[in-house]
Amino acid sequence: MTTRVRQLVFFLGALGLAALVVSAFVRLPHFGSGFSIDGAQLGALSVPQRHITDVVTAINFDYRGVDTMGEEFIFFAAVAAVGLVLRPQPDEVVRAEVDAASGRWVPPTSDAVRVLGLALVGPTILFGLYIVAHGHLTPGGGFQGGVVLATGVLLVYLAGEYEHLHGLYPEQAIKVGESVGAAGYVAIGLVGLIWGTAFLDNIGPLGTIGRLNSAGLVPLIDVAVGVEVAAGFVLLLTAFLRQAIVLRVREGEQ
Amino acid sequence: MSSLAPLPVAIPLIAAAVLMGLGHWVPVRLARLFAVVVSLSVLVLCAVLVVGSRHSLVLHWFGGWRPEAGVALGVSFAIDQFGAAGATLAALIVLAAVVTWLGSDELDAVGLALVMTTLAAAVGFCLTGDIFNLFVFFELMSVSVFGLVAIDASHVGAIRGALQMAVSNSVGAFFVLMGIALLYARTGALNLAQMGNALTSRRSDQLVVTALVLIAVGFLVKAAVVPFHFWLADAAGTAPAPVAMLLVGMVDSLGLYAVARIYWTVFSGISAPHIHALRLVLLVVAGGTALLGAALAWEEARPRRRLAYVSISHTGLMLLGVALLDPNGLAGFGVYAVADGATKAALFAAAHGADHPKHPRPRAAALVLGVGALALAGLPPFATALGKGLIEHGASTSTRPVLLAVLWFSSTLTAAAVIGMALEWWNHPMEAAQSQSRGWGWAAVSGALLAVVAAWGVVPGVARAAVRAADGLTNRAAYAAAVLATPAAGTRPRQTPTPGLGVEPLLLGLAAVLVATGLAVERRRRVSHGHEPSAVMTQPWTILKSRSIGDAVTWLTVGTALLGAGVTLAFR
Amino acid sequence: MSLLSALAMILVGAGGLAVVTTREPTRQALVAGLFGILLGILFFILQAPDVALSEVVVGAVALPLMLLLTLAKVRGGSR
Amino acid sequence: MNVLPYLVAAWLLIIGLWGIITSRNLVHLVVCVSVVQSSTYLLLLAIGYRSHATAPVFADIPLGRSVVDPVVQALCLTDVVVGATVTALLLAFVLQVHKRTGSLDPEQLARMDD
Repeated sequence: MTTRVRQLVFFLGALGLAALVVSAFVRLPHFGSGFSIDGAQLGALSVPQRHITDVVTAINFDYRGVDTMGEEFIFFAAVAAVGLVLRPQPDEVVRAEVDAASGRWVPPTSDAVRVLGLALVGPTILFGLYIVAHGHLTPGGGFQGGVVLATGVLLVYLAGEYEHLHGLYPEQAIKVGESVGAAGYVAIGLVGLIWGTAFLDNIGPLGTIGRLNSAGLVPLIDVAVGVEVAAGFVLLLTAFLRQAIVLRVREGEQ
Repeated sequence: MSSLAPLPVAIPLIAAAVLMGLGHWVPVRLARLFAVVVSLSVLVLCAVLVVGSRHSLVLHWFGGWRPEAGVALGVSFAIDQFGAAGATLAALIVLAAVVTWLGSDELDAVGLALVMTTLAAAVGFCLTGDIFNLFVFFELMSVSVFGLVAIDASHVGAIRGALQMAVSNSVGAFFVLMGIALLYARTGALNLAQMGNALTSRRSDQLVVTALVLIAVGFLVKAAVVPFHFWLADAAGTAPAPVAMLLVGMVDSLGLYAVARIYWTVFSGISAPHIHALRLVLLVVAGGTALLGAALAWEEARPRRRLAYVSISHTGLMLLGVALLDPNGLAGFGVYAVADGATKAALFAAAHGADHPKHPRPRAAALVLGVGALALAGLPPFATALGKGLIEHGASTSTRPVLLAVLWFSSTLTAAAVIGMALEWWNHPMEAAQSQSRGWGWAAVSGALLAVVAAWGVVPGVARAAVRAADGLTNRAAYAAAVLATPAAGTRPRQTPTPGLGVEPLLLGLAAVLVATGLAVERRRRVSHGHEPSAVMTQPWTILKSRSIGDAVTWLTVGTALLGAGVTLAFR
Repeated sequence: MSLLSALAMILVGAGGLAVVTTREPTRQALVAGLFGILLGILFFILQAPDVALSEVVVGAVALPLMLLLTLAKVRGGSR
Repeated sequence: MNVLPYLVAAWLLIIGLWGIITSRNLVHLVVCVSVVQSSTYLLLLAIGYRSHATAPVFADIPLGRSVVDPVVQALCLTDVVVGATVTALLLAFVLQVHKRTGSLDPEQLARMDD
């Protein structure tokens, strides 16, 4: 369809869709009354039953643990797919890595950036580990901590050149890390199936509320997810970095 | 049996992680063997679940969180025969795709890991009893298949097909999630049985209608029903043939299964008074898809895209079974989905064989297409005839003639399109394939698939088992009582009589094959004499064959608005 | 419905419009980052700290970075 | 006034879709897909919100304190993760399409043969 016709057709369709959606929204319970059977019960149960004070993490990793297992494998499959699509093609040549912006001279990274970058790497990694470890006590968890850890790794690229990043973090080792994290989640589930009553059964010692080693297997799941997400995001971003900086289609090929 | 339930999902997920982790060090041949073994074991496990769920639901509450007083906190697998059969179909098609793919070299360990996550997602999708868990497996299957469609990154058509598919399916997934949010706000639950109980005890209003429409549209986009079909023509037309086997053999029938599962477990109680009008709306969508798909298939020239339009048309035929909202129709859908899925997968395996880079064998592929066309036309002994017969018996006396006409006309036109391709390939100039022994993987697979479809048509008792499974799925109260372990108040199991299928399917099948062959031969004669089809014929189709993402999303919006209007009127 | 949450919601609506109407991708990457932060603030106001943290981490850090790297590859004219 | 969050969710849905169909740059289109997704975040969290209730974290508040519905937050968290991964995948496809065709315009792409 031509763009003019399409916009008209879309306008009519969007009117119908908006009417359909808004007519349902006005019948939703009063905003602020958010009372639901599941929500209220889980809010009161997760602390006594599982010694988890962050109820959202309790739901994510214990009550509805298999949803989060699926979610982690969605992330795993997306990283594998991006790796497949952005892998170096036979007609691409690895060019000497230079942050070339066509047409103007690019200054090397200044010392201030280099020092601050390196100085930030330590605290960022520590902060990421904190968020992963305290997932079941305070807001945060495997996914959020994993992304912070991945950004910690990328500070190395900001502070230096792409080669340093490539040297420090060999791709195969990171792939193994991501797979161990993903397989770890399923393995913890199988432990629950074999020794407990059902898949993902939290059979670990619950410990005392508020302590780091409380809530049975949930901290282990947090660590597995943190490892997988940190490694996955590093793979994701290095795939994009490699495409943006290093790979060029050999001229005269097309 | 209950502790067996999570294994067909857990095993492929661990296999995916192992393949991804060790892929660098393990030779590709070993990785492929490992994938075949895992697919086979999942197939066996699903078959065991089919047998295990004959008499009662196989229930598995994850984390040990059993429901109390009708409130389910945890997530459950609630496996009935219908779901287990769907999982078995998925495992069969994935196994066939992996074996077909053994010949070519584009499939490395990472690609196999994506195939494993697709398998795990498809099995979990069929077995789960929780609506958000269904959405998570839906998304996992989508992301894995997006990656597989674009596995050959140098083929720009495949990348564009993957992009088109990713945008359409993602917007469909957002609609499903909005529907789930509305249902959660109304019922406060995410377990299918508990939501059904909560909804049935109240009056229906616009919120229920919008939730039903949004969730149905999301899964109809996944099933590639007209007007949400644009992505399948691109993706199946350009992806490697084994990936197209997954798309047409498994992905679209699972979309329809999800519509049936959610309707019967959640919405059937509240929409019982409006069932006749609702049936009409769904039949219009199904009939439209079957007829338009068949016309597009007849008109399309390129082989892969023609097979994709054949698949869209047959998805419409399957949706006819679901749209009847009746145990017989649903049993017909079950039998037809397995038989038709296997047939279409065999056709794409043949397409893989015809233009195989190293060992092209157009003649052998033409034979497979010929046999496949017989199955598409619904000729007994193929199980597709059994499926159509059951669907036909599901229709009430008033709608039966129209339904019969749509069923017959679509199968004939699609069979004619496939026979036309077979004739083309048969007269293809024979280049000598390099070596006689290599490259017969696809032939073994398509032969085996067609044999399964034929054998399944003659095994006695398939119809009775299918109708009993459909009775189980359509009996909402019994399902809810079994899942939530609440006393079953007066839920006597219904015994829909199995329709006796006389000689009628044989006559219809023969007529379809004869007419289809006539059409194909006639067209081939006119084309070889230089008669180009008149321009006026091809003009309207260009709108329905658009490859632009903007058009697809526009039709998605318009389709949702129209379906919303239809269902709103039905509930008036 | 406190004034603060109403204001945050209107800002998010305006942010969405801004992201969609900024046709030039490089500028859109920055507006998308801002939109991610606005969403994070709104989630914080709606008492959802976990979701706010992951939205800020994803929407304001990972997404703009990937966008800018894609644009660096695409804009460079080099293929 | 209490229907404002739901109206904003519907607003984000419609302008996101409008952005997709009028986009002439694939990178712009991918960001519009994430705008459509943000409407689902807002809908989910607005459903679970309780006035005068605090975040569902009992690390520093007594057990009896009324809290916001945690289940929708778990669903929204999964949705944010899915959104991030699908956007990364779409950007990878866009980058590869540009590498092979040299163009980012979805309309020009649609006219290109396989």
